[in-house]
Amino acid sequence: MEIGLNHYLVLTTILFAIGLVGVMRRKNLLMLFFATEILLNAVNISFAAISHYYGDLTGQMFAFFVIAIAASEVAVGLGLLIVWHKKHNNIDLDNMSTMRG
Amino acid sequence: MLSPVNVSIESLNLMTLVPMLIPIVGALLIIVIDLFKSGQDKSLYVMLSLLVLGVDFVALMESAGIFKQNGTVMGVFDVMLIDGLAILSQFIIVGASLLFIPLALTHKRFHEFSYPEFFALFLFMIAGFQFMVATDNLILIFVGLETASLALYTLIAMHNRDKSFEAAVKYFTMGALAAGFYSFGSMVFYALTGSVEINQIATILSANNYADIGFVLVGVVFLLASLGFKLSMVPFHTWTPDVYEGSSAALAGYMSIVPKIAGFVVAMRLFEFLIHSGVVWLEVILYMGVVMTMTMANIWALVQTDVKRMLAYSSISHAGFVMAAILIGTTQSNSALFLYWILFSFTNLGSFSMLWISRQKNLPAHQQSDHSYDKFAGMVKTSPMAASIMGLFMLSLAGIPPFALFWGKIYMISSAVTGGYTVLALIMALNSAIAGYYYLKLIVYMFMKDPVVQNNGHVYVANATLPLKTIIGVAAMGTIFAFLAVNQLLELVTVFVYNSGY
Amino acid sequence: MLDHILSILIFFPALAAVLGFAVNKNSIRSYGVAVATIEFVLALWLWFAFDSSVSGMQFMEHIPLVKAFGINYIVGVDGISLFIIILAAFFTMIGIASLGETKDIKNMIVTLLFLQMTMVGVFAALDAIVFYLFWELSLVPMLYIIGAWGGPLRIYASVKFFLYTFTGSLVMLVGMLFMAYFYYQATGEWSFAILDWYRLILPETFQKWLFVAFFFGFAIKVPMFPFHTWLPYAHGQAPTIGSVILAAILLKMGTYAFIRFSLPLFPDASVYFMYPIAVLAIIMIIYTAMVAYAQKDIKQVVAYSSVSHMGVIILGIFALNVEGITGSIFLMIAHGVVSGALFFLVGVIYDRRHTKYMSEFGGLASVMPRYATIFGIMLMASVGLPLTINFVGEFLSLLGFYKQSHTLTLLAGMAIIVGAIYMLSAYKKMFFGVVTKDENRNLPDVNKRELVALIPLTIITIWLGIYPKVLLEPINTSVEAVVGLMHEKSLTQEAKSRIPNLTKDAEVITNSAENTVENSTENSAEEAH
Amino acid sequence: MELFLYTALFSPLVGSLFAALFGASKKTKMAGIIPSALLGLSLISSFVLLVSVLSSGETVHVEMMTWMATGDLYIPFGFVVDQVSVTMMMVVTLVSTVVHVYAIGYMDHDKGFNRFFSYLSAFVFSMMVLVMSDNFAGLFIGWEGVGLCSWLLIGFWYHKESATWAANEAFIMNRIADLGMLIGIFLVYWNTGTLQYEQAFAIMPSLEIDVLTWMGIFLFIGAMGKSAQFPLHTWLADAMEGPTPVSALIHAATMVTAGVYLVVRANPLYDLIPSVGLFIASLGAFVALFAASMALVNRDMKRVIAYSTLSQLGYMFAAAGLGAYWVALFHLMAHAFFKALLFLGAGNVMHAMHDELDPFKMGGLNKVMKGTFVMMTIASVALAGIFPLAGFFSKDLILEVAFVENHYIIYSVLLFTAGLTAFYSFRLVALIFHGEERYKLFGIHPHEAYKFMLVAMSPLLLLAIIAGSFKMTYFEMVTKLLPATEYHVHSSLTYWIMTIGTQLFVAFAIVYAYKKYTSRDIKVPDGTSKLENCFCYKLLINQYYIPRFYEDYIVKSYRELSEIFWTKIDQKIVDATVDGIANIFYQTGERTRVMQSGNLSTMLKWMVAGTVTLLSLAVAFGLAARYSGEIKIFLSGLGV
Amino acid sequence: MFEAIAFYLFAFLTISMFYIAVTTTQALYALSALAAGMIFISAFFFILGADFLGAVQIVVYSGAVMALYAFGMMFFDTTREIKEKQGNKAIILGLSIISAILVVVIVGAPIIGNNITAAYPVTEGAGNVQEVGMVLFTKYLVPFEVAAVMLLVAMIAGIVLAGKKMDLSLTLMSEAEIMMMKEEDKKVHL
Repeated sequence: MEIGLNHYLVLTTILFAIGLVGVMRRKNLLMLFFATEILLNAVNISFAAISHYYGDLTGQMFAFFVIAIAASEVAVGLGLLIVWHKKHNNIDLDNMSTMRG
Repeated sequence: MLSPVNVSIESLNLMTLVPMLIPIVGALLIIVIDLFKSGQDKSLYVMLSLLVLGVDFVALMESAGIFKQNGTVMGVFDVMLIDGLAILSQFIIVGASLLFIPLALTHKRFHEFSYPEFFALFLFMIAGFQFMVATDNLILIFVGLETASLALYTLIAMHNRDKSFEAAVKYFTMGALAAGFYSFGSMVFYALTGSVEINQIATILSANNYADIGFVLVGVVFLLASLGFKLSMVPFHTWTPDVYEGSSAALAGYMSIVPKIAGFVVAMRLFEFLIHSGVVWLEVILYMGVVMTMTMANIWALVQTDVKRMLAYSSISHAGFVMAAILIGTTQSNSALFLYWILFSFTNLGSFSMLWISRQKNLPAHQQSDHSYDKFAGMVKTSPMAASIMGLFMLSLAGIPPFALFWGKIYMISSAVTGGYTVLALIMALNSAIAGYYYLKLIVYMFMKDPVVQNNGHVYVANATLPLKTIIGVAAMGTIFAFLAVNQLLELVTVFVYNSGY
Repeated sequence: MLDHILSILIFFPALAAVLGFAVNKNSIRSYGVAVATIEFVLALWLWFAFDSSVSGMQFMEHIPLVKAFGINYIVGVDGISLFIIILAAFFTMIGIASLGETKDIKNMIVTLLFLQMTMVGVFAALDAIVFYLFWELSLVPMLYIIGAWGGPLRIYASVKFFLYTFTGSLVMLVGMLFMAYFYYQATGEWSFAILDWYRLILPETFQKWLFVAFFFGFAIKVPMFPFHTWLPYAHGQAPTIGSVILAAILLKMGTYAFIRFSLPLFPDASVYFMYPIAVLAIIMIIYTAMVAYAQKDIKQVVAYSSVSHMGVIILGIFALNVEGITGSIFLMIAHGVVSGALFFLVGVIYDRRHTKYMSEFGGLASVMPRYATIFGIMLMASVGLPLTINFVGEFLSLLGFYKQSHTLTLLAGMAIIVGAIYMLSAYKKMFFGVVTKDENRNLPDVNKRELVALIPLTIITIWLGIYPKVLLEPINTSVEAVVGLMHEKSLTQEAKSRIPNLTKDAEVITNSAENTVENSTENSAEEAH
Repeated sequence: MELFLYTALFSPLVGSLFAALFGASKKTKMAGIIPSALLGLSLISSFVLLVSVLSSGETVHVEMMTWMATGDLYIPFGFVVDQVSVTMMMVVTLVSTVVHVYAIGYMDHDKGFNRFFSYLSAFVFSMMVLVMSDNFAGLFIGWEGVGLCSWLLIGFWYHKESATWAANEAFIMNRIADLGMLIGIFLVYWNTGTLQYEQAFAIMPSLEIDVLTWMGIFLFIGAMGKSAQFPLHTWLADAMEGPTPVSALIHAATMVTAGVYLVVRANPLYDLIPSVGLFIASLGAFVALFAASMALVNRDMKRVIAYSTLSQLGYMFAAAGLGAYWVALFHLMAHAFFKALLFLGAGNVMHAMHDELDPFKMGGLNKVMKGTFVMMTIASVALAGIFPLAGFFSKDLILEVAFVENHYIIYSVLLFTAGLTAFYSFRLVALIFHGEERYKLFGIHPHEAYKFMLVAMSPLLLLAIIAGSFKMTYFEMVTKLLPATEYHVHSSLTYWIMTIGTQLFVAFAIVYAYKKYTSRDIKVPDGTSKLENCFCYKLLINQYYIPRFYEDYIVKSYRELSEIFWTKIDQKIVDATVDGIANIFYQTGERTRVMQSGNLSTMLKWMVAGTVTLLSLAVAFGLAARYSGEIKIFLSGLGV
Repeated sequence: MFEAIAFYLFAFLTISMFYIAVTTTQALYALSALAAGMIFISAFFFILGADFLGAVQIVVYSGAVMALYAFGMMFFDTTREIKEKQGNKAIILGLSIISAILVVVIVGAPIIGNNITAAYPVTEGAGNVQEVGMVLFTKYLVPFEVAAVMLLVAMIAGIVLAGKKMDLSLTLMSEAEIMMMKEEDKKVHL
């Protein structure tokens, strides 16, 4: 029952897939952002795991920066969300298709 | 126990950071100025940005000089990588920005330019792109990319119209997904090699003789998806037309140049070693991607009714065309990429600027979009000069000699020929023919149709001011007289690319 | 001045066009005529200064353009291109002079002057890229002329014209890039200079592929069957001046390019593809002539007749001997004059009646006798009556091809029959019979302005029909050089036997042919330093 | 002598250009008189040349200037006056001078008077070029030139649909033959390296017989067109739409004989290929009979004469084909005189009858038109070949040739035809000048032509009578150039039997025709009589249905095929393919643009889908790479 | 053994939390599930000896990110059930399952490569935070600073988008209206 790197990789993949499902099925913008957070977090697990198994700190660095990036994305994403909500009073994706073709 | 590290300042090569630091400092300066005295006119910030970018340009020339002497320079714990690609792409980034920023001095008032934050974010974005191209560390690429992207989303949204918010949201969301892909891809490569530096990855992979080809491919797929998003390769391109339509014409033009060249440099660093080490799959996939991107984008551009959307698709197609360089992967093709992009930036910025000066605050009557083809009907009758210049840009985009893009085009196709990609060369040529149709369509509208009633021609220059006209003049001159500069450019580009080992 | 006369010829009209923007609308016609006359006089000067005993390029100029990629601005003329350049200058001159009431006349004249630059440029260019440059650029003014002054379908016609030709020439561009690459492989240097390429002997397979690539570009321009369908639209919709220049000069670019590129670069492939191309040419001749017979619109008749005649030119080129090629070059000029004149004539009647349907006319011979006479002369020239300009070309072309194939020439010779059928029946419909329509009863005969164009053309038609020697001599000298080069370069036995060896009978000529290549490279080398 | 040569050649051209100056203006007598005078000059010059050639036997050969020269090809404008060409020159200038003078009167009331003389003189010039040229290319210039003038003159009354149609028909038919001629010329050039008669003929004996045969055939095809031999004969009858002087000059005396001239000129060639010669002779004999048969029933005066011309051309070809070139040329000459006379006479009748052509509507005109009556009768006698008129000497000679050469079939055909000739000629004379004055039914008041027209015709009359007496002089002259074969029937008994028999046969035919057509009960046929409904009559009156065959199966199908080519192939296939390709792209765009639905969710799905596709490809590739060994084993197990 | 138990436990928990987060129709549920999932992820970090990362994860996500989200949710009516029109579920399901399977297929295979040497090896005896600090401020100094810039950008962006009056369009307002607006601004500040 030794937990190897592959276990973590598989876990990451599953979580990533869940994130993808979220990205695809969510029509509510806020919920959609949740899903993108899941994607990034899923990858972070692997980074930490690889870092652990290789005894190398780079993975942790990467994970650290990914967290930072996720945080910044949230800020910008929320800003956009708020603006949109102020104007349209909803955050439904389906209302967001004035441009097409 | 951790031992203290001794680092000498010289070994850090802090010079490598200077070109990126300049815009950051400039941005901070702008924010500080606003802090002390708000409500300043936009011209102040425009000129400040111009100055900062000018200084940046000089700094780049300095690093170019150093590169010519010493070759590739690593700096700051080998994170920074100043090679020919980095310098060339930074030149394009800063140069295009220099051409872009005066476009803020419009005749009409637009929301975004009332805020100094716009200019600060703009400069931050440039810094982000510069970091992105000046390193082969996947982490720094990621961080630089996100810095630039986040700023760009905001810039788009600041245009403050429904469409621009929609565009920003779309871009942002897809960007977040692409970021997920990027991190996943990096993770796979890290898992494979224990390194996040492209050079290292290449070395280790070839030392292993690509034993884990499956892993490599998974990593490539995710990185390809995320870079494909940035470079708007089919089918990751879907954001492009909407985002271009939603943002102001000037910014759309800018977006068609700068983020892409940054993306190209990263793609070049990432994929070229893979192609050269015989990852056939990637070659096939890139081949398909290039052909799809060129062809499909062209085909979609055919059916557009709005000029800006048409130009959006056209720039997708041009990006696909240039992507071929990475597939071919010879020194000639990589030089062609830069040559093409330099020439393209003049023409494309020019044509978007032409749309920009014809921009009105509200939608024109009876029209669905800002720049529908109908708006340009009979333009030659009312403002012949503007029509001629727009026609010139269209001809250049179509690749009619002797205008700028033609030279890029032949050099690119020639590189396909020399690289042994005959069929690709033919496809590239035929795609130019398809593209001819939609560029021609605008010319047809401008020169051969009768103007809509009550159009006195003012509409085409409604937004024009001297700075804007100057920029268009510069772009037009660059487009017409490109043939005088091609030789120098080509020699320069080839030296830089060749000495960087690409 | 003579050293740069070609550059002057090329860029003078363009400069004049730019300055023309500043000329007042009412004076623009005089300005245009003046500029075009100066250009024509310069072209004549070129002719007088031209040494017709030299087979190589003359008045060469050489300026590096993109040195790193071997692109240079090289221009020069030989007997092959000289007269087409003069013809271009001539047609622009009389075209502008006889321009009728036109809206936006300023734009028209400026466009025509730009067009002239590209036309002269194409025929003077000795660097493939410069050639391509003018070749493509020539599409733009023509697009504008058709699209802005054309008939109801003008946009469709102009776009079709542009895209079709553009597509073909892009394929050709790929071929050129390949050619340059082969040159690079052979010598280690990039070069697009045609004279450099002449020295390159390619393996037969390469020749075939490249021949095909170039063929697409040229064939669409000519236009060869089955790539000809843009032409009727373009002619049908274009204004008179557009049709005239399109037929007289622009179509010749394709056939000229065959002689300049395809034959000397790919002699073996030329021999290999001779029969297929001859078959295409024969289809062009007979099939298009029949289609012309079915037309109801007189302009379409002339348009299809153009295609038919171009078939004979192609056939002459692929005779691969001196007689045939000389004949086809002469026929290019002849066809330029005659079809140009025919389009002028159609324009005359169109200006009066605003219709081109033959059924609208009838009995015009009694109403407009002078018009009928000139039309008749041009008609006879078009069907290739001896002592008119066309006959010389057609005779020599067919004569030349007869050496290659008897049966095919017999079929191609049908040209003189089918040509007579559609032309005569068209003439009959328009000019013979009694006047049935009242509108036609009082049509004015040709006026002075129209005669300005028509009289010189008539004179040329007959003069060169009787005394073609002035043209044939210089053409012959240059063609002999080309044929000699082809024979020398050819690899296969087949090609050696198909392409006559001139050394046997004319030691001197081949020597000078070799000198041409060497001289020109020396020249270029000198100028490069 | 060169001066005379150039005078003879170019004075018609000057005349033509002079008349052309007045082309668009009102009728002026000068436009007729000056060209006629210039033609007279040409006639005199020709005569001087003839005398010179006769006396000294020297030929004049000049090279005016280079026409075409390229590669090995060298074609000058060269002219030669030798025994053959001077004969032709005489015939041409003489007949044309007469016709010109005649036409001044004939065309008196025509609006296109000036134009007419311009065309007519141009024709003479072309004909002179044709006969005087010293090379094939020059011959071809004249060849096409006379074709052009023929087109202009047939279609002279261009407001008439039938005239313009006939003009075009003539031109196009000639063009068909000209193609053969052209090919023949190419053959000559590529095999001999020159187009000069002298050099080319000198080289020919060394060539292979196959090549020579083809040469002969193709050149003869050219001759067939111009001389309206079967199957290209239909244009000649239709060409009668032109003014009658034109018919006399072009379609009887000169142009149509150009084919014979060509064969005579190319005698060194045809001597080498007797098989082709035999074919020519057979065709000639056939055409002689064929045309004569059509002349039997035709109800158009001019057409009857035209068929007669055709028939006589057949005689000439028969002679030429059998190698009796000088005989052919002699008959050509003699025929020119009496046939032109006949036509001009017919012109007078037409004038008198207000352009009525049906001889059944005439009758009894001898009372009003004495002069014309005499002339036409004598011409007809000459045509019939009654001693001692011109026709006897030339035509009988041909019969002798056929007999002597042992081609009895040809001989008998020609003999039979001679009878037919006599019959239809006098059928015509009888119908026009004798019998009931049927024209009165139609209210026509005929009158004799101008005096000077009759005077103008008189030289022809004279020559038609006495031309036979020149036979020996002529023989002496031309045999310097042509093979001097004399044709003598071996026993004089046979000769006399033949000659007298022929004369009797012909005379019988004449008498029969007279008897039949002078009777008082000749009515204007109305299509009810038994004769008119019999098959033979219908066959003949419809010209063996050949024109209709051409119309229905060639002209019509050509027109329909053209229509199909245009509407179906050019528009529906060739052009539609091009547009179709463009449309495919456009439609693909229209169809797939829905991919860009503008919905963010869809866009994200696309991105994921793209990635997944790439992933599956990657997995497939990765698995294939990993298990490549196993796959190979598996595939080899399958026998791949 | 402990490690395995912990791994499977937390794996189960994260998967179920994230699953809830992407499938629930209640915004609050989703938010809570997401927060919980983030915390559980930090557990992995601790298991893997990345203490610093674990701490950051908890601080940033559970603290900052969730606070931000909660802040954002105040704008929206969170009690209302969120109705999402679902398009073609098969596509979504299919794509995600295929991708998961594909990646698992490949990723599940052991990595063969053996040339991996740690560039920045974990030093024995030093705490994770120390090590991280060491690397972060030498090798990754530049990315770190750029990340700072990025956060600054994000901050400015947030302010611009949410704070400034993006609901008013300066583009479309007349000069006078803008002047009035500015006057009002000043009054508020005073």
